Amino acid sequence: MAEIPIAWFLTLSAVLFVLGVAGFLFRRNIITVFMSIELMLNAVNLSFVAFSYQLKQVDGNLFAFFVMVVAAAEAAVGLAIILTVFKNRSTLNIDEVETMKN
Amino acid sequence: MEFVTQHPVLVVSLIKIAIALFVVMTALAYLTWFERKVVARIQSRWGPYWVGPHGLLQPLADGVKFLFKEDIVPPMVDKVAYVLAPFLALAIALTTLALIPIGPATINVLGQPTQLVISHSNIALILLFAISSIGIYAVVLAGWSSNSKYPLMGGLRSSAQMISYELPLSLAIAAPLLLSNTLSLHDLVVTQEGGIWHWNVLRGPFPQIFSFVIFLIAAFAETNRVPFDLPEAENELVAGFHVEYSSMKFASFFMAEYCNMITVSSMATLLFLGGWTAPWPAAYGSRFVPVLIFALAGVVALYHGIETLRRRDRLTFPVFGVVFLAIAGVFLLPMVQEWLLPLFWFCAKTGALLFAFMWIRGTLPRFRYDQLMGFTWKFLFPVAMLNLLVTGLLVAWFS
Amino acid sequence: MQLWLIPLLPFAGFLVNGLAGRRFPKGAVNAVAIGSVLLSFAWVLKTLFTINLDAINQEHYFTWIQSGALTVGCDMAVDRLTAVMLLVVTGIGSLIHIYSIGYMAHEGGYYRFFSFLNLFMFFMLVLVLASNYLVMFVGWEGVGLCSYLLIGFYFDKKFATNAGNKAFIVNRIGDFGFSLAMFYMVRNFGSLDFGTVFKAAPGASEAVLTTIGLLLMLGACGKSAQLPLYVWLPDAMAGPTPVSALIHAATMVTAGVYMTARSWVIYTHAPLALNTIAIIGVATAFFAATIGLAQTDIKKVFAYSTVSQLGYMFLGVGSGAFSAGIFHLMTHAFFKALLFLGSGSVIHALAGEQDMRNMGGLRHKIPWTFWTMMCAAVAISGVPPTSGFFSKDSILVAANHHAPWMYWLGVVTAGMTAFYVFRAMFLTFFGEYRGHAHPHESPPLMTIPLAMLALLSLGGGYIAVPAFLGRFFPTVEAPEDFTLVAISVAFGLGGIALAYLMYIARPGMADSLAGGLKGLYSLVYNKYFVDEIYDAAVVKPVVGGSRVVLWKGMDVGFIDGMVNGVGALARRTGAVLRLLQSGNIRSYATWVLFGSVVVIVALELGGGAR
Amino acid sequence: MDVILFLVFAIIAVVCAINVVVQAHPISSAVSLVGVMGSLAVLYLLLGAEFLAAAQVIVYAGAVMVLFVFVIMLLNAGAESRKGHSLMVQVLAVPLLVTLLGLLAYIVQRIYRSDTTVHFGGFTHGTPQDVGRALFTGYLLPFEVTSILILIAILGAIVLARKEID
Repeated sequence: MAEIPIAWFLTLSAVLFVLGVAGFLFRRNIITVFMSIELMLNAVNLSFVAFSYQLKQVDGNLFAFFVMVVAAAEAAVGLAIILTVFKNRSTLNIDEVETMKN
Repeated sequence: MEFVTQHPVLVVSLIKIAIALFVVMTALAYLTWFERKVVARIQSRWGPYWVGPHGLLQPLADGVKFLFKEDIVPPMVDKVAYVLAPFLALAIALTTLALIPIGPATINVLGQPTQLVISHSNIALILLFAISSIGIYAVVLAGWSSNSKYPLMGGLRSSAQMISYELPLSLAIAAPLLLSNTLSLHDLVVTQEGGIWHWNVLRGPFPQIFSFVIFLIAAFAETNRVPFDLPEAENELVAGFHVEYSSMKFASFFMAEYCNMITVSSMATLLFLGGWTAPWPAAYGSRFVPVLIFALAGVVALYHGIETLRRRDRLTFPVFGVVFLAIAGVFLLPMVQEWLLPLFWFCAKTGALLFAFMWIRGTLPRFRYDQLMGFTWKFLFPVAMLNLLVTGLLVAWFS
Repeated sequence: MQLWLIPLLPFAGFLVNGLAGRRFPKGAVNAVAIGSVLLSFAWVLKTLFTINLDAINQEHYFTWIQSGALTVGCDMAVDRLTAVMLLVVTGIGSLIHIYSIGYMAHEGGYYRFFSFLNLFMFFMLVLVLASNYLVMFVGWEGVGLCSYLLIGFYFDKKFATNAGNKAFIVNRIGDFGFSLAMFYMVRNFGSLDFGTVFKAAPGASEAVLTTIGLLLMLGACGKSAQLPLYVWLPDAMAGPTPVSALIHAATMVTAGVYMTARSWVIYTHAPLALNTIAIIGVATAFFAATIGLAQTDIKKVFAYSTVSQLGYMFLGVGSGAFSAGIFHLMTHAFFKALLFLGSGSVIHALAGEQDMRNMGGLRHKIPWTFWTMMCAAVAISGVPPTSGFFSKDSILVAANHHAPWMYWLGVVTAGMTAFYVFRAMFLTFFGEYRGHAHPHESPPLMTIPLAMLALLSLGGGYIAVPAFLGRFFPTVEAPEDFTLVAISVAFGLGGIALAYLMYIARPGMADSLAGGLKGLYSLVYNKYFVDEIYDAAVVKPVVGGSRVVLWKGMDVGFIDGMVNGVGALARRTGAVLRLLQSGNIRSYATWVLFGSVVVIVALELGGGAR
Repeated sequence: MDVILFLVFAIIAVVCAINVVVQAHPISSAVSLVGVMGSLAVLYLLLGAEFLAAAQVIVYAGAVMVLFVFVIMLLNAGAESRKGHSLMVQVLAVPLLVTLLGLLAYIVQRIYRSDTTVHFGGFTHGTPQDVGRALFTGYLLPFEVTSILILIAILGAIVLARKEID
């Protein structure tokens, strides 16, 4: 049975991460930008799990777990912020949200 | 044939999937019939009657109708999501069934010992959860992609409702898990063997009656059943998220809902009601229960067949009576008892729960939306939390 | 022994009254404040009766500072010197507390007054009980704080707060000396513990001891209002009269004397420092007495009298007669507290009037006050056999032994003391009443403490303090010379007679004398313009210097210039960098990405990860 | 088998990720992101992280992304507007991204060239039991801190979302 080098997983992780960064840079919708962040976090999680496999230790899994939990918390607060921004400025375009005060 | 011998596991799995799909699809179809009958009886009606004996062919007719109706795709919808949604709904609903074991026996198929479950997993319960949590996307996507206000409202409501009710649901599940100490559905049942007092719903040190009730309530909400059918409230949102759907797509949503009902009923059975175990040991005669039931049913059918209220029943009742008696006979055969009896008990318990679904649909009115959300956050969630806490303390105390 | 109970009882009173007193009725405030002080007094008595004063009665509570070789513990100890001080502080403190109930009955901030008073008792007792210099310093600073708080008790009056500030600031100069002395001690003896320091002191070089002695003396001058730092004490009369009696006559101001006596081991090995103390003492005594001659405010008279008497104590201590100094400290506490309380009673009777020119003829209207004050006046004038006679004469005898000119100056001062005290008495109680108020005798709560203090003033001389302390201090071998005693008594009686002559027998004489010696009189009346001189010599230059050099030059010119320059620089840089600060998140993110890439590249070039 | 599994889901993940970036409508992006997460969950299973795979689906796909979709629907956000631009992004972004990807790939290849290979079942300590044990022994403090973090996040979200804007 053919086996996959661990490097493939890491490369996949890198690709996903860079795609996340690209999303962050090129998208203007705050929600999409936020989702790009989630994508980056996921990419990093994949690396953690791959390392966990490579080192045969459960710690990597736990790191990924904590990242997940923090991401959940972040999503709650982030989306609340987005709601507030939208209420205040009626726009979701981050290029239009350039100043701290209106 | 070469393929079969080379990949026996794959082939056996495919066979199991095929059988399960067939059985479940049929069951789904007849569940609609069953529901209509039950609700009709509650409302002093007869229900479907004309297509086939006692309307038994009604589901078939419905299916044919759905298949051949024009498949309308409204012009302003988001096509991909619109098509994806019903597909997703049904696919996910059916996928969950793959994890549900229906009996303890291991049978040989093509020389391959296999269990009565499509996919056996040690973390089946979590996976079940994971898969079913995806199901919400079907509703949301359907609501959003229809590009219409009622579906959107339905989608919004249902996403909020399903996220909210998932909390008490998972908390309610966690409590019996503390008693059984496993995540495998199969082992879960094994720990409950030995009669009704070993079922999690009644088992010491802390009977999980509260969890069971909470689970059922949350399950009603998760499957969007009355009295929590806000997302599809017929008289407010027309039909909620699937207003704009027709023909087979609509049927998919419909089937997915019934499939979910089956899933949660089986989950409740496995988690709380001892799965396929008999209420009391076979040594005390529990193995004759199905025989007795079916025999009784057969006798009753035959008795009614002698003098029927309506003419057409004069033929059908005796036929049913004979069939029931035959089934009773089958249950007496020792070689099939080993796997047929657990199957009977499993189906009986699940069926009872499904009946409860319909029963409640026939009796309770719908909640208001704020009541719905308030109920889970202010009552169900704290109670489930408290229950989990007490269970955990007692388990730690007695172990 | 439980020595900690002695200071902590008043502290508990302070906490209760300070935190909750606002809601208490006056009775409860009284009960807490006076009860705690009386209990403390009782505990002092019990302690003194049960312990052997010649043994080392030290108690260690906890290690306060542990730094390298230096260890400072929170220690307390009782010896003979402490015993005298404890009795004076708690005894007179109790009487004045009781007196305060009557005096403060109609004042605002009642609970505040008593909580401060209790706090003062706490710190004073810590000061007295301390067994090392640092704990003593805690008490020292604490009483300073309470003095400040109580001088400024009527904080809605500008002069009161100013007086408080003045006392605080002038005291800081003294404390500066005290601190330096402590640093020097740590450096030379490696400890601040009395026992350790005094054991090591005889072996140290005289220069070191003289330095320490002079620095400690600076502290003592500040606290005990000696020349040239006495200026705060007369102003401190802005506080309520019981405060003047307790803090600024009987206890706190004598802390300097106590500290000097406590450090007698150092001083006996530093004759230069001791001599300086004697000179400062006698100079202060004389100088303050001359000012006292011409004051018209009754409390000011007694304030300068206090300064003068403190000078006596310094003279005693400086002459090497430590026990005489402490003896005078005690008797002075009796009669000066009595004088202040009596004047308080007068002021109370006249509804706040303090100017003696508006008094007169009060001896029939407030007889209790008159007779008790008369006892104190007799005592302070050194008329035998009152307490003042014994203590003052033992100082004068020692001074004669030390340096005869000091004796003569002291004797002249004694004459002046008798004169100005009786001048005050005559102006207040004799002749015709010149004011407009309706004098009335004070309540018993005030007169009973007065009476008790009067008894002590008269008979206090028979308390054998010198003999009691004789086993503690080295005794000065001064020959008992009856002539010297007779001379000083004669001067005292002469002063009284002169006062009688000028204010009773020939009432016009005082004014004509003042007219005749106009320049001298106005010089004395205006306290030699010391405050004005200080203002011109110290305060104005400091303020002006601060204003011109520090403010205009340093602050505005240099620092502001620098800050503004930095600001301008930042602004100009910012103008350029603002192009980066677009507010556009995506462009920021690009910069972050850029930075990450740079870091990764740098890591790779620097040898790579792993 | 494993290779096929990996390739299939890796490709799904990458395609979905590209979709996240290029789709105009946030809902499409969100659904694509769910796809990425689902395929990652399968890859986790392959790597032996059973519990994490399930948690990935439950937490990310089932909760976080539903929240996203919910907000998108709530705000009724349409396709994004093209207003505004950043010179920085236009000029620097693409070269930087390419460099970053190249660097990461290069480093990964350099360090992990001949290292472990992955096959299903090669690591069996990612079960709920193992994770739970590690979580409640060695990582107890972080775990508890996380719970507090979530509590704070909930409060923050409520405060932010409740605030009446005038």
